[in-house]
Amino acid sequence: AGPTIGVSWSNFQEERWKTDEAAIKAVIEKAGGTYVSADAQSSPAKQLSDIEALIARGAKALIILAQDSDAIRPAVEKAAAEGIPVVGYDRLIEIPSAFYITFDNKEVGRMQARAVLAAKPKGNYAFIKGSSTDPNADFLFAGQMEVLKDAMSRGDVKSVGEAYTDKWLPANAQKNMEQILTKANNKVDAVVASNDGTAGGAVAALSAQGLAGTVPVSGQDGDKAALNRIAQGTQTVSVWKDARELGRRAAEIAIDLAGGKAMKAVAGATTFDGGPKKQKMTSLFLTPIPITKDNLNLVIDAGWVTKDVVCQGVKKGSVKVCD
Amino acid sequence: MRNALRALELDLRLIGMIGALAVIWIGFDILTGGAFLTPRNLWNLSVQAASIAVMATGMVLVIVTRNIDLSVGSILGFTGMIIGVVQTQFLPDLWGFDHPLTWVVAVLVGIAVGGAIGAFQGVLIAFLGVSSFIVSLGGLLVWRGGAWWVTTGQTVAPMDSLFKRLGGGFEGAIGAGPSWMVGIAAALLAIAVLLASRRRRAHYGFPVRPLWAEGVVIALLTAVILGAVLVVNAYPLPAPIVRRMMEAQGLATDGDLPLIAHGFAIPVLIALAVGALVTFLSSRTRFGRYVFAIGGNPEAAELSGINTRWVMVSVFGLMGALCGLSACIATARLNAATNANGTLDELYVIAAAIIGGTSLAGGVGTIHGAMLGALVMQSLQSGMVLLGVDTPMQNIVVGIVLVAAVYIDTIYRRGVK
Amino acid sequence: MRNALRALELDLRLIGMIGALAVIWIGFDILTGGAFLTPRNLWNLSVQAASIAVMATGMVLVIVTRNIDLSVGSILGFTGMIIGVVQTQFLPDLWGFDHPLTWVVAVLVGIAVGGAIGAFQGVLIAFLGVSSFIVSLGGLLVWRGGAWWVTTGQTVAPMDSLFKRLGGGFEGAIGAGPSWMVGIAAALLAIAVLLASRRRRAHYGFPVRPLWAEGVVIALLTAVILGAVLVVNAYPLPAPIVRRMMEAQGLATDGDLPLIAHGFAIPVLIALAVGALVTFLSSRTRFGRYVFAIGGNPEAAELSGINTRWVMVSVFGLMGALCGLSACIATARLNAATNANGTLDELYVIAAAIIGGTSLAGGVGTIHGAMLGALVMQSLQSGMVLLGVDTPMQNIVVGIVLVAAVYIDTIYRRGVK
Amino acid sequence: MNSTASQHTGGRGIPLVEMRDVSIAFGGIKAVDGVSVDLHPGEVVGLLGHNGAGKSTLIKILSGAYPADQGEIRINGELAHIASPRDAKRYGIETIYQTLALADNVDAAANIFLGRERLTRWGTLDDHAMEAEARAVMGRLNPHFRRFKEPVKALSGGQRQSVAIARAIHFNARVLIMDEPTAALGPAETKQVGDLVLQLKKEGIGIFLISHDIHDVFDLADRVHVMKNGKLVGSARVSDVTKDEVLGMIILGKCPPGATPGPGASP
Amino acid sequence: MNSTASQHTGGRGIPLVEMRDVSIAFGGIKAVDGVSVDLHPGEVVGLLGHNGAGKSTLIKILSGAYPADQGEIRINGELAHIASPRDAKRYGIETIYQTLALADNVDAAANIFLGRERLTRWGTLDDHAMEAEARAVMGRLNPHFRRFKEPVKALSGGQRQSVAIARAIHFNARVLIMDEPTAALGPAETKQVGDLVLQLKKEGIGIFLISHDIHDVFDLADRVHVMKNGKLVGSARVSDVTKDEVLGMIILGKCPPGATPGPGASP
Ligand SMILES: Nc1ncnc2c1ncn2[C@@H]1O[C@H](COP(=O)(O)OP(=O)(O)OP(=O)(O)O)[C@@H](O)[C@H]1O
Ligand SMILES: Nc1ncnc2c1ncn2[C@@H]1O[C@H](COP(=O)(O)OP(=O)(O)OP(=O)(O)O)[C@@H](O)[C@H]1O
Ligand SMILES: O[C@@H]1[C@@H](O)[C@H](O)OC[C@H]1O
Ligand SMILES: [Mg+2]
Ligand SMILES: [Mg+2]
Repeated sequence: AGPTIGVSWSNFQEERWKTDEAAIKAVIEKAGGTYVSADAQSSPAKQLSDIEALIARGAKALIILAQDSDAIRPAVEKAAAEGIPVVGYDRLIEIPSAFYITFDNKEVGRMQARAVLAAKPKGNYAFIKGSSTDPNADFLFAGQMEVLKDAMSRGDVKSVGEAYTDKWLPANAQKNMEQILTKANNKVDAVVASNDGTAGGAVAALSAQGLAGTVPVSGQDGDKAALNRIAQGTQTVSVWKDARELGRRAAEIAIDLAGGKAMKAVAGATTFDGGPKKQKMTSLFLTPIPITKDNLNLVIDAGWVTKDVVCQGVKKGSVKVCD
Repeated sequence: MRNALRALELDLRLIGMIGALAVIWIGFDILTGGAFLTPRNLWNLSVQAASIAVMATGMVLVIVTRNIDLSVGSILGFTGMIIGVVQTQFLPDLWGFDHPLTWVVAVLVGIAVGGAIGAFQGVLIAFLGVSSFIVSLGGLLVWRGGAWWVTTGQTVAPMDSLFKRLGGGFEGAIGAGPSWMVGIAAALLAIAVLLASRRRRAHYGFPVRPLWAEGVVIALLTAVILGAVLVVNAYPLPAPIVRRMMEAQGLATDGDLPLIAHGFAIPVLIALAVGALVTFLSSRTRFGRYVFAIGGNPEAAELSGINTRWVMVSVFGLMGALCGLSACIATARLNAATNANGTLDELYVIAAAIIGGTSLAGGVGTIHGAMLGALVMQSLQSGMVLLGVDTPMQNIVVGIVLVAAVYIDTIYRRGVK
Repeated sequence: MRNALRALELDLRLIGMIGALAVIWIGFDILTGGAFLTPRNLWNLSVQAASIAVMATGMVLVIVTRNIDLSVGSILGFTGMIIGVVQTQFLPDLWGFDHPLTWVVAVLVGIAVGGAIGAFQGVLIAFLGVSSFIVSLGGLLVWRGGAWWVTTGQTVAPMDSLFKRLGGGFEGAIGAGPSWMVGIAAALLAIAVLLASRRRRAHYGFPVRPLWAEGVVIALLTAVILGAVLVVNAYPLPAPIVRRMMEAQGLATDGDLPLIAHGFAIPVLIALAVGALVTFLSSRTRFGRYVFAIGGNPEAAELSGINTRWVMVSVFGLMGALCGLSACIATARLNAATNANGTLDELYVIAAAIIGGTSLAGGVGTIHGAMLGALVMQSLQSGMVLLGVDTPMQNIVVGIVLVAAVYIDTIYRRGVK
Repeated sequence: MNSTASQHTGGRGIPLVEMRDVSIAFGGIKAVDGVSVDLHPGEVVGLLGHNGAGKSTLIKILSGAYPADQGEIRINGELAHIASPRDAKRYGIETIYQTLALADNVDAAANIFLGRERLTRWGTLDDHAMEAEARAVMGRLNPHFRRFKEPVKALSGGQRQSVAIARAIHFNARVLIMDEPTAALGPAETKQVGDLVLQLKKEGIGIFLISHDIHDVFDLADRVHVMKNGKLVGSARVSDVTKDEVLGMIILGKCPPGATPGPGASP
Repeated sequence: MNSTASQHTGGRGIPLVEMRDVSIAFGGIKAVDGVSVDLHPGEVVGLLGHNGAGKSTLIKILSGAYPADQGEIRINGELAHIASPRDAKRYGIETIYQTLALADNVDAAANIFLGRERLTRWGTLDDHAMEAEARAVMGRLNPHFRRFKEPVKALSGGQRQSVAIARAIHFNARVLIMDEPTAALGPAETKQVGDLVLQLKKEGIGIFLISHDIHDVFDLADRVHVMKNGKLVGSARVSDVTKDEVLGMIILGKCPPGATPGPGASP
């Protein structure tokens, strides 16, 4: 039989994590191992307890989606003390003893901004940021600003409002978007939203002003509802991080490490020291793909969604893949 | 002057709250340079507050009976997912997309599921004697997990096109003419109720308000109602929508576009109707009388022969049904059912009830107060975003203003005594 | 049999709760195939519950006075950030890193800041007459925002190396020998208190427990305390750590490694000490008497000449100070101060108090009950993870078991009457 | 016990209420211990005893507030199952509790009609009709009373007691239990209640009257039951005993010759 | 008013308590309306009146429970500022409230000593000493009482009243206010309280006694003040008036020749 692998999730609210989980689980079970998991419900403290329990449960390797990249430290140290390898999943855990596998969040932010900028090179921009307590929200925003910096200093792009979205809740994003529209008297030409949930809220607010479809909106995660919006034309881009690929690779690496393989020996591993603490991390980066109207076939072909989900209610002739 | 006020027999708490709300509104209007007190912002505000306001009416009854319900946000999330699946997957399989009855079935299912959940929790509380805090904390966990289960976390969207109207937006506004009709009907009804009660009191020889005072009250009431109509009718549909509508009818759109008013938003009308209904329930029916009696003295209520357990089950059932209704509004408004919908709503709903004068010690509370409370909370939040304050700072300001608003209300009432 | 039980004069509620806890523990142990009732898991469990347990003792007093404090999680978050900044930025500037007094100053600052915040909120509640729900809801928003402000959201890490011990982990465990000393001292103290009280009662000619019953109680107590020592001493340090320690001392590590025990964890000792202190405050001092009297009948307390306002301020001040202490534990345990620290803790803390038999109606509650309540909550959460139940399903099961556990307790007490 | 009691009432047939050998304990203390009492239609029976003797607890068993640990209750000779106040009301038993049991946050009319509200033809509360009736009944009991819009919490002690009395007498009871109904009442108000008791008695209602005022009891009651420390000391027709003898029963537990001794009589 | 009252007490010097022209209104209704009363050391003054007359409200102003809207209070001739029960206690004013004002969730001893707990030499509560004292004082008032470990919520009406009385008398009061102290007490317990009043009187304590039992008042009081609808009907020495005359004052507001009329006397 294979090893027991413990997975600690930070929360389960976004749609994508279920996909990640399925991929991880499949690999572990195929190897004859056991999948054990815990959901920290956005609490760093609970995540530490969870990991202690996973170790007690006999985990031989851990995959950790960190809620807080610093506060996760004692858990990782504890695992190290017990000789248990750790894979930092999706979010950076800057401890060299942990393996880091992710899609670059700054890059995601850049992709979002690029797609929106391509659609509206000039105009008033609104920023619907992520949760103020999630460090990823700031990475994403930083990536977005990197791309827009020049256009903003030229005066082509002007920010008419930015707001964090408490708990990443779509309903909060909607309220914030409504207020920004009110303040700007509808003179909003583009919306950079940080994920698909918040994009959904923003689109709902735009459509109440008849602006949905004319104002570009970004997102990430490839949520099914978002892909449908892309087909309908109300959302411009969803940066797709193929969670199945990430999950599969993470599980394989965890199994390898549990079997005593050295981190350096993982296929494709590189060294990364671009984190805030400049630690040398053994890492593996997967490439996110921006999905727009023009490459929707990618997600369908990859089996991520079915065509009828993407194309539900789409007018004939408007999107190629749906015809 | 004081005597004149007394003759009007106005609800002093209500006036205090309206005063606090006025201070907040005017304050924001000044700070935002006049962006707050616009028809558009007031319209938005009322729509944003609708779903919390609906639940707050039920929470008043729950708290009046000395209980609490922490599970409302999770019930909203769970029923929202059910409603979403029913209208996007179940019913379309049965009778295709955009069937005219889809929205009706979805709403009924939402109310029924919410009501059943609430009643079930009520049974645990009333018959097993487990404290409502624990039962509803359990509910908070269970139904939030349940919301995830329905579609294993996937967002369900978009909603049925008729159903969507329940959430507001331009399709969910009834337009200028109907708004006038609703306004006038409401004013007439209110006047009729006032006069009928006056006649009954006179019939029994009880003291009644002096005629001039009655006149003033009627005038005030009519002014408020028709003022609301004026406001919602002063918020025109945005140009792109008007253009699209005219194009759809084959009209030319190159000249000046006509101004078409939003009128009342459907979710706001729903909230007002719920407010009226629950007010009626709580003040004009046996059920309401029992709710307050239980809150005043649970043992006395039991000793009076009231079946207090069934009253409790009904209160929680009603609360659950209202969560189901709010789930319709929230889901329609977002045009999507997400498993996180309603997260933290319990806090806002309870806060609305308490700002509105409901006492956690039980026995005291008004429905209109809770609805105003919901408006206060929403005004604070929306005003902050209009001001462009950062989220963490927003929290700080909202927290301070919240306490200040309730304090103003407190001293006002103490002053009048 | 029933008479024998009565002669023991044990706290029936306590027994009910211990029973519920035993059911949960044994249930989990069977379901996890013996992974639950291991020294290791019990040790972890107790550390995990410590920070909530500390705050729950204060929450009992708050709820007993018919109030509520929703701000505890945010106060913890805010003071945690302050503590973090003090020890990583402020003090090192002053006297360098890892100064032996750094941790002391950090703890004192945490307690002082928390206490000041709590007392300030208490003043608003007691002197301005704003309901504690509103004030502490405001506090929840304000201090959470404040936690963000301290470092504009950035996590502060790592903590001072001595401070870190307050959070447990292998550096934060006192080892086998000291654990025995603590255990024996505690047992002797408990016996001395029991006997002194017996002597006093006899002196006044009041009825006392029969001697055999006194003996049984003493034996039980000693068994529990020394049992706890045995458990914590049966949890050895992990091998790599032992090896590292031996290497540091220049010992050979190629033979069989010795077994070095964890012993009591410092945060657990802190929690137990706080429990003893607050129990003492609430049952042996005027302050505690007044807290309960206010809860039983606030007007009567005021009419008796008690300065009820200052009592309220003290209760909230104590609650705040305990939040500051919990912030030390939580921050030390995470070895990081994050602005999200303590999020949702208010719910767990209140739940712990209520599971422990504190009544939201006021006047009733015990400290040890609340600490057991914290343990129940934590057992449910850890047990679920141990069971490896699917993540979203965990919430559902925790919710159900929570209600069931409280129900068992309810019927047990009803049965005994 | 019952047979001796009915001898006393002179074989007036089946009693309206009969409590036989009723006991209840609270955490080891027997508040009521094997007590048997009875009551006939149109009869006023005084229940006497020192403070804490168990009078209120005994009648709370009859009114459905407490379930008895032991013993049985018969109404018109038939075994009655009284598990809740609702059951008691179904048997026509109305109670004025010593603690008054008022809902403090609602007004006098709402309290008087609690559980038996008057409805309009649309099924809504007819507050005006209830207020009118409340004014009528309160007018008889306490003519100074004006505060009909106030929650009863704001009323004086005597006003509250009047509300509690009004609630019990306003509906057609067959058995009326009055637990110290005039303790807080002024002289005029007390007299009103006395007159009322005599009138209800005439209408054939059976009344249990608990009172510490021995004069009142002798003026109003046909028989008395005396309790001491949870046990029945004895029962007597008021015509067969003197006030001092009854005082002796209450304070010393000594049963005079004119009374039938119960299990609690001191030897 | 005051000058006439002190005429009545026969110029016994400065009164211990003097309330002058005191008024208070609740939402438009004047519960106490321009009332002046006084009390001398070692004197028992009865306060009489129908239900809702304003007696309890008047004395609650003296005990610091309500702030007066108007009027002044003098203690030993000096203006007193009584803004809270704490202030009143500082002046040596102890009160037995009609509502008893007990903390229902703690036991008899805790209630008796509430706010004045006995402490051990380490500053902790000396529960044993308090229980011992409580047993002694309760033993005098209510010899059947045993339930010292029970929260007072579980006590009978009379037992609760005994606790409230014990609390007020156990500390050295200079002024004792008793608002219907024996309403719930049995005959033996009532007699104990009567004896106690006489003894305290002998010790020079001034006592305001509110009671509806005119016989009791005549037995114990030196003077009476009668209130009606919030106003003072009049004051009289009990030796100067008959019980029927006082009843007339209470019910009709008619001031007899032996009494000094107040503003509330009917013409
Ligand atoms: N709910 C309860 N829990 C515990 N003990 C109780 C309870 N109710 C009453 N008792 C006890 O039972 C005994 C009888 O009380 P009960 O109220 O019946 O007395 P009573 O005869 O009505 O006295 P009183 O004349 O003072 O009203 C008392 O000792 C009292 O303390
Ligand atoms: N807190 C209050 N709020 C409103 N009205 C009150 C309040 N307290 C008393 N009242 C009213 O004031 C009047 C006087 O009440 P008070 O209690 O002083 O009467 P009392 O003379 O003591 O009567 P009783 O003999 O019935 O005890 C009553 O009409 C009562 O309803
Ligand atoms: O994928 C996103 C994740 O990176 C972020 O941390 O949380 C929100 C998700 O949508
Ligand atoms: Mg009684
Ligand atoms: Mg009174």
